[in-house]
Amino acid sequence: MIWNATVPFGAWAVLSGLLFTMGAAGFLVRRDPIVMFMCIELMLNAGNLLFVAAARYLGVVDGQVYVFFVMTVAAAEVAVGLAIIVAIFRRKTTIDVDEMSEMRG
Amino acid sequence: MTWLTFLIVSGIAVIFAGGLIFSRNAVHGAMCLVASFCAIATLFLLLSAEFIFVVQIAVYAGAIMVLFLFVMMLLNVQGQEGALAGRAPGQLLVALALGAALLGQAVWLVARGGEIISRPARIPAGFGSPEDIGTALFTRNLLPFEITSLVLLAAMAGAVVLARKAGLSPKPNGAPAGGKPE
Amino acid sequence: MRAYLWLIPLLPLLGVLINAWFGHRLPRRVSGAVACLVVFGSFVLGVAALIRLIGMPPGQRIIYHKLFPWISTGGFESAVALMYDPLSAVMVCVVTGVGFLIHVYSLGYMAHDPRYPRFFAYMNLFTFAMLMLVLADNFLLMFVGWEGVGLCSYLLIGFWFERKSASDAGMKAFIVNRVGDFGFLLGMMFIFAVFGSLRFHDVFKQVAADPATLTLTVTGICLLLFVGATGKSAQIPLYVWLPDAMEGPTPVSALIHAATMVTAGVYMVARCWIMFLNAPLALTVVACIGALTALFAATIALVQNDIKRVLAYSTISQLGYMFMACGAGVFAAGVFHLMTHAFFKALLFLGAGSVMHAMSDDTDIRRMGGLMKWLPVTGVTFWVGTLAISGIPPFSGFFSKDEIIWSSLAGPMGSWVFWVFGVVTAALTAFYMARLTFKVFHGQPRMSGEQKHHLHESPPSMAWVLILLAVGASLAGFLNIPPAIAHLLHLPERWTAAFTNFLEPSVGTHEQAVYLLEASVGGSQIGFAKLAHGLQHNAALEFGLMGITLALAAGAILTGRWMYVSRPGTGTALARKLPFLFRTLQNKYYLDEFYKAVIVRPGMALGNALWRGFDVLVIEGIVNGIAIATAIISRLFRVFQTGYVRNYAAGILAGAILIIWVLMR
Amino acid sequence: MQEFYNRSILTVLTFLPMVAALLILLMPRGAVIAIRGFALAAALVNLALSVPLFFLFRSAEAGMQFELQVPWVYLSGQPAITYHVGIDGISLFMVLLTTFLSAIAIAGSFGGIRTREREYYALMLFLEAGMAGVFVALDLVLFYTFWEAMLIPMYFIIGVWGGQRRIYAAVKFFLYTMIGSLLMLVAILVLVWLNYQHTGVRTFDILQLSAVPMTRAAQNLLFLAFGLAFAIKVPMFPFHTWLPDAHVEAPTAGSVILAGVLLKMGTYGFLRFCLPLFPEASAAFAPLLIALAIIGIIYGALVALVQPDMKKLVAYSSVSHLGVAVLGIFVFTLQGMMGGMVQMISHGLSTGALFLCVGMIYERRHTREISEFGGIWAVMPKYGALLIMVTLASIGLPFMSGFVGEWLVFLGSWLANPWYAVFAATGVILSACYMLWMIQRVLQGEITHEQNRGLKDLNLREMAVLVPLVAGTIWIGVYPKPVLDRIEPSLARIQEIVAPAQPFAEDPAGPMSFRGVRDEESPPARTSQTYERQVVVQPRDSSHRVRNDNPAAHRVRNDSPMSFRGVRDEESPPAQTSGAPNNAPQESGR
Repeated sequence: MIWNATVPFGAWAVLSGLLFTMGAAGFLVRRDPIVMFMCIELMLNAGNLLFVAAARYLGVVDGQVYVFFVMTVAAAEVAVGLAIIVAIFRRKTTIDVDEMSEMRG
Repeated sequence: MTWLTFLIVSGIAVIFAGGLIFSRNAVHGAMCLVASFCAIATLFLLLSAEFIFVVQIAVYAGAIMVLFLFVMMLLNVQGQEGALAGRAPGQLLVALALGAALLGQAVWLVARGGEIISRPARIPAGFGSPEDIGTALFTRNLLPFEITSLVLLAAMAGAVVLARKAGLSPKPNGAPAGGKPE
Repeated sequence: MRAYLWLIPLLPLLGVLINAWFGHRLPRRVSGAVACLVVFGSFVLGVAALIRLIGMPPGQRIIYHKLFPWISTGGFESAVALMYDPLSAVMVCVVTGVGFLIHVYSLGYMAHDPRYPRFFAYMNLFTFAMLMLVLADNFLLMFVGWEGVGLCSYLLIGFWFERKSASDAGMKAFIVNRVGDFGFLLGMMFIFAVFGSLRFHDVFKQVAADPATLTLTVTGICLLLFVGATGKSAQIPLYVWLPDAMEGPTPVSALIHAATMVTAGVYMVARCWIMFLNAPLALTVVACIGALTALFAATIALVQNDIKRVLAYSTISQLGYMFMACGAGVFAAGVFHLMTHAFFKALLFLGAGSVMHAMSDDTDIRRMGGLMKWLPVTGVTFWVGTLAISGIPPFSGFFSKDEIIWSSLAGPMGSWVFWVFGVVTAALTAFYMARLTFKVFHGQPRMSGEQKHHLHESPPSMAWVLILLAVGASLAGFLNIPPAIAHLLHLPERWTAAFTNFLEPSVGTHEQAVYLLEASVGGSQIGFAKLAHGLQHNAALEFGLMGITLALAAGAILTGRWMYVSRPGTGTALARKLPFLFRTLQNKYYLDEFYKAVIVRPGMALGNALWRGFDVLVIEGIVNGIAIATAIISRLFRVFQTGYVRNYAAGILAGAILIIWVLMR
Repeated sequence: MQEFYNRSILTVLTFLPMVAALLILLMPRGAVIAIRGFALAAALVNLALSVPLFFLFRSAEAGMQFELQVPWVYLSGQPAITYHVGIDGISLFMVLLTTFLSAIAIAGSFGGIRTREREYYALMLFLEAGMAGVFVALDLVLFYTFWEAMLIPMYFIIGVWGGQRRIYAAVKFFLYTMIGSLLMLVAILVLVWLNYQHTGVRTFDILQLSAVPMTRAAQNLLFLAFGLAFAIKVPMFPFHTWLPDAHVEAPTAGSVILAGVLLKMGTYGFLRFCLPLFPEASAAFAPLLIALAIIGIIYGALVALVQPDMKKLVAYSSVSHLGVAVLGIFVFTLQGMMGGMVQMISHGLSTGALFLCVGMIYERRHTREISEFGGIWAVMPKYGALLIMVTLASIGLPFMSGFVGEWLVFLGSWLANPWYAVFAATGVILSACYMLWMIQRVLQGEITHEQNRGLKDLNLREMAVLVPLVAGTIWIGVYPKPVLDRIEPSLARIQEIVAPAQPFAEDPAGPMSFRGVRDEESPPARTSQTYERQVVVQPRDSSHRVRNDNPAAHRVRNDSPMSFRGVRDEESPPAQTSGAPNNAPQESGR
């Protein structure tokens, strides 16, 4: 029965695409920067997932190594992002993204 | 790795991701995200990447989400804004359209996929083990490793500078700068 | 002998350097003395060279001296080289002789001027340039002298540059001369294009060698050169600068605008006699312009009230005579009149100078009268000048002017028309000179009491110069006694037409002229000027016509005396009767206004139109337009910078999708 | 020692000012006297080093001298870009003009420059290095680098020390020249690529690039690209509007260098690049450029007539004078090209002096409006005398350098086509008008403005700056032979290449470019068009003077019996004097 057949790589690709899209959509919709960061984390995770899946289906361990690199980038990004949010919050009480548009051209 | 387990676990991950997006309260969102990360971790397990599974739980769920929660607590965000109460309705439409386009492309690519790998390759015993990853990391990918260390250094420096209370540099008259943000 | 030929022009140059460099440090007397001695030195050298020239056999009377190569590229060769032949000998002696006298005169005249050394520096510079002009052995070096004298006349006319009228006159002189030089320049280029060299020797050899084929090009060349001559010698179209040049100090007017510079045109035409004889059309143009200018200027001189303006127009008229003589093919007569004119016109100008000196620089003859009492020497010498210019024997004017009038009829290209012009102008000349002399020196004194009080005879340095010039004016005529009179008085062979014979190698004889004219295309009959063969030896006709001119001249002087001494009012009465004629003559036929309206004002307008219109509007418009356009376009793109983070994110995502889409296909 | 001098002099002349500039930048800002002294010393040393060039220059040769070639950049093994420097008759005087005018300009700017002296003198020395580089470079890349490098200091000199609208003027100057030179860069690359395609040799060396076979369209385009860059620089008629702005806003010394040397790069470029590299295209476009030149002459003069500002007047007069130079170059007669060359040198001297004069009264009265002055000759006699001499030099009075240049150009253009000379020579009249009118309104007349009464006359330094320039014009005017002899061989070579080049004889159908075809039956005189440095192109007759046998002057026939002196020969009636001998009067020292 189909249920116990092995899953093709395509399935993982679709799953990863889905997660990535949800993260992107979430980022565009929400106004709260923290949630936006979380969405970014989600997108990064989707990437990781695809890496690991590819490593597994191709039998090459390097895929998993790249996960580490993605993680460090994620960590760095969160650190700096949150620091920015904290700095912004200190200047202006709200942290609503739309208020901060002084950089208008 | 059968369709059943795959669908169950991925379903959990997707549902909790949706929870993050539609959560009214940021903290709820964070919790959903943690759950999603754990689901993804289990997926890694299914893909016989045990070490990554552990790292995922430790780093993402453990460190990053804790950081998020910590910042949320610091800024005591009450989640004033409604999930989708974005002022610009058009914004929502654009997001959905782009999301759909992206997903469509992903699916179309997979469908066209050419020689899609239907079956996972034979893998040696210690495939996902730390030794295996360690050797790969410190031989073939040494340069990226060093570069990531630089990235982290930069991030740390940035975070320290940004988070420092503005105006802490000693005033000409030597008195420590006042605490309040100018 | 050749050795110190180059000293003649170098001495004045030395004088210039001394006066220009150390002038203000030297005491006045020394700097004046240096200037005069230098010119006298050149005069002595010139005369010595002249004597040596006379010693040489007639055919070989040329001394060459090449100093150094000047401009030589490809086929074009030109050197700074001097040539001393009879024609340039005459010119050098006139320039340095009369020049020296005028330098001495200006010692006294300019005594009180603050910029005394600078004046003498300019005068020496002028002498240097004039000597280069007459001693040059090729057209280019002559052009150097040509523009040099133009420059010096600019500097000297505008010497008292504080006066706006003086600096205007100076600039006008230079620019009108420059128009003439433009023609001369083109003529030189034409010569080189046709003959491959600018040396007189080479050019004239080629013209003489083959007169027939070259006539058309040579006519072109001669007309262009003549444009230069009219510019320099103030003939019809380009004479407007000479009357205004009277703004300069009087010695300047005497030296430059009477004796030397203005004769440069006549010298050039005489120098290129072979080319002009090879171009009958050009020759006739010269004669016509000469005749017209003579009559035209004489009529204007009738009504002028400024003593120097009358003399200026008289100079233009006499120059017209010289050109008429050359145009008739008798260059020797033209050059002879040039020499005698230098004497008596310089005399008249210096006389006018001493009158002005006495009348404390007032030049209006209506406020003069009866000055003979106070200025006897000036008066007598002025009378000598007047008689000379009117052509009364035994004064030099009679011999030279009568020779011209006769040769304008009997010359190779002479004709009755020129003769009539000559005689009428002679009468007019006699009349306006008589009017001038009577008004100034005779009749009741009309000057203001205060001026009368200052009337004094000019100092010895000026008086002696006047006397010397008067002697020159009266004796110069005997140098060239026409053959008809010589036979009458059975004079020895050497004395008949001595001047013409002396000049013959460098300006050609009647026979040579006839030979060349017949050989050139277009032959001898150009309009009314015909090749006169037979008249050369018809003594009776010559005496008859001479008699007529003499009678007219004497009559004019007597009517002058009657109008201005015995019945002083008649002059103004006549003027009232013919108001229109009087006003046109008074305003010099409105030529100045015409030039200003037709050339000066449109030129400026064009300049403005080109500058404000084309330069600023068109070109700047385009350039700045491009700049503004880029600014506008860049403002369009600013709209995309909304400042909302999410817009940028959407942009990034859309970009990603687009890339994937492209890669997908 | 001689050999070392020959090899290294050009490099030293180019880089010594650069080194001096760097040293100046290291000096403390306050030590103004030291900075000025050092800058002047550097410029004078450079000048002193360049003077032997004039004497050691072998005037008989047409090829490059004082050469140095060092491989610099290898493209796939071949030394494509080389540090190749050398000068021939044309660039010799340009280098001398550069060193001479730079020294004069630096000395002249002691009075006028009061702020940021250190940077100013450093920039001036950089400028000198850039200019010298342009004139000695024989490698297209080297040339282009110096061509662009020279722009930068000039931009800052105008932009920082200039007048009110200096920013606008500096930007306009920079962009105008930049656009032109970008086109040139493209043309250089195309040229090198074409050469590579044909000969398989990648080289940027000018001497080897002169025989590049290419189709007619290609040569036209390349000529236009190079031509536009140089036309903007000259400046030729339609592209001249940057010059008045740049001059008016530039400080005095900047104007001197801008007018004295920078403008010559355009005409030098035409002579060095456009004519030898693209002879057929030059012949094709010659009438156009001649027309533009003549328009430039008359247009420049007319507009100068009505300028209220002295510097603008002198700027437009430069447009007019350089129109004469370009006319001289494009009439392709040897006299014309020599005249153009001398005109370039004399314009450098006379206009440099003119700008210094204008600068001097600007320093005293801080205004350049002509109406502000009047009658200052009485107050400043020395200044008046020098200004008049300089004006006469720029009008082209004989025995001054302007005349030599203009006469040869007009003569050359008359030989090409009399109408060119007629229209161009009207410039002589117009230049007299606007110059003398300016002199009258400035020097002569009553002193109308009270401030003019107190003006001080020239001090020793100002005299020391002006007198050498005036002396230069008089020297070239009176005895131009040494200058002409050195220029002639190199120009004769270029004239030989350009003159016979018909503007595009029929383009052969075959792939062979027309140049290839024409070579077989082209006269032996041009067997090889590259500048063989060693082999002289054709064995010259004994005298190195190239006989420009101008066709019209063939009429010397001595066969007729009558020598012009002895007109009275057999057939004419016996005159009283004896027949003249036929021999020419004794010539002395012919």
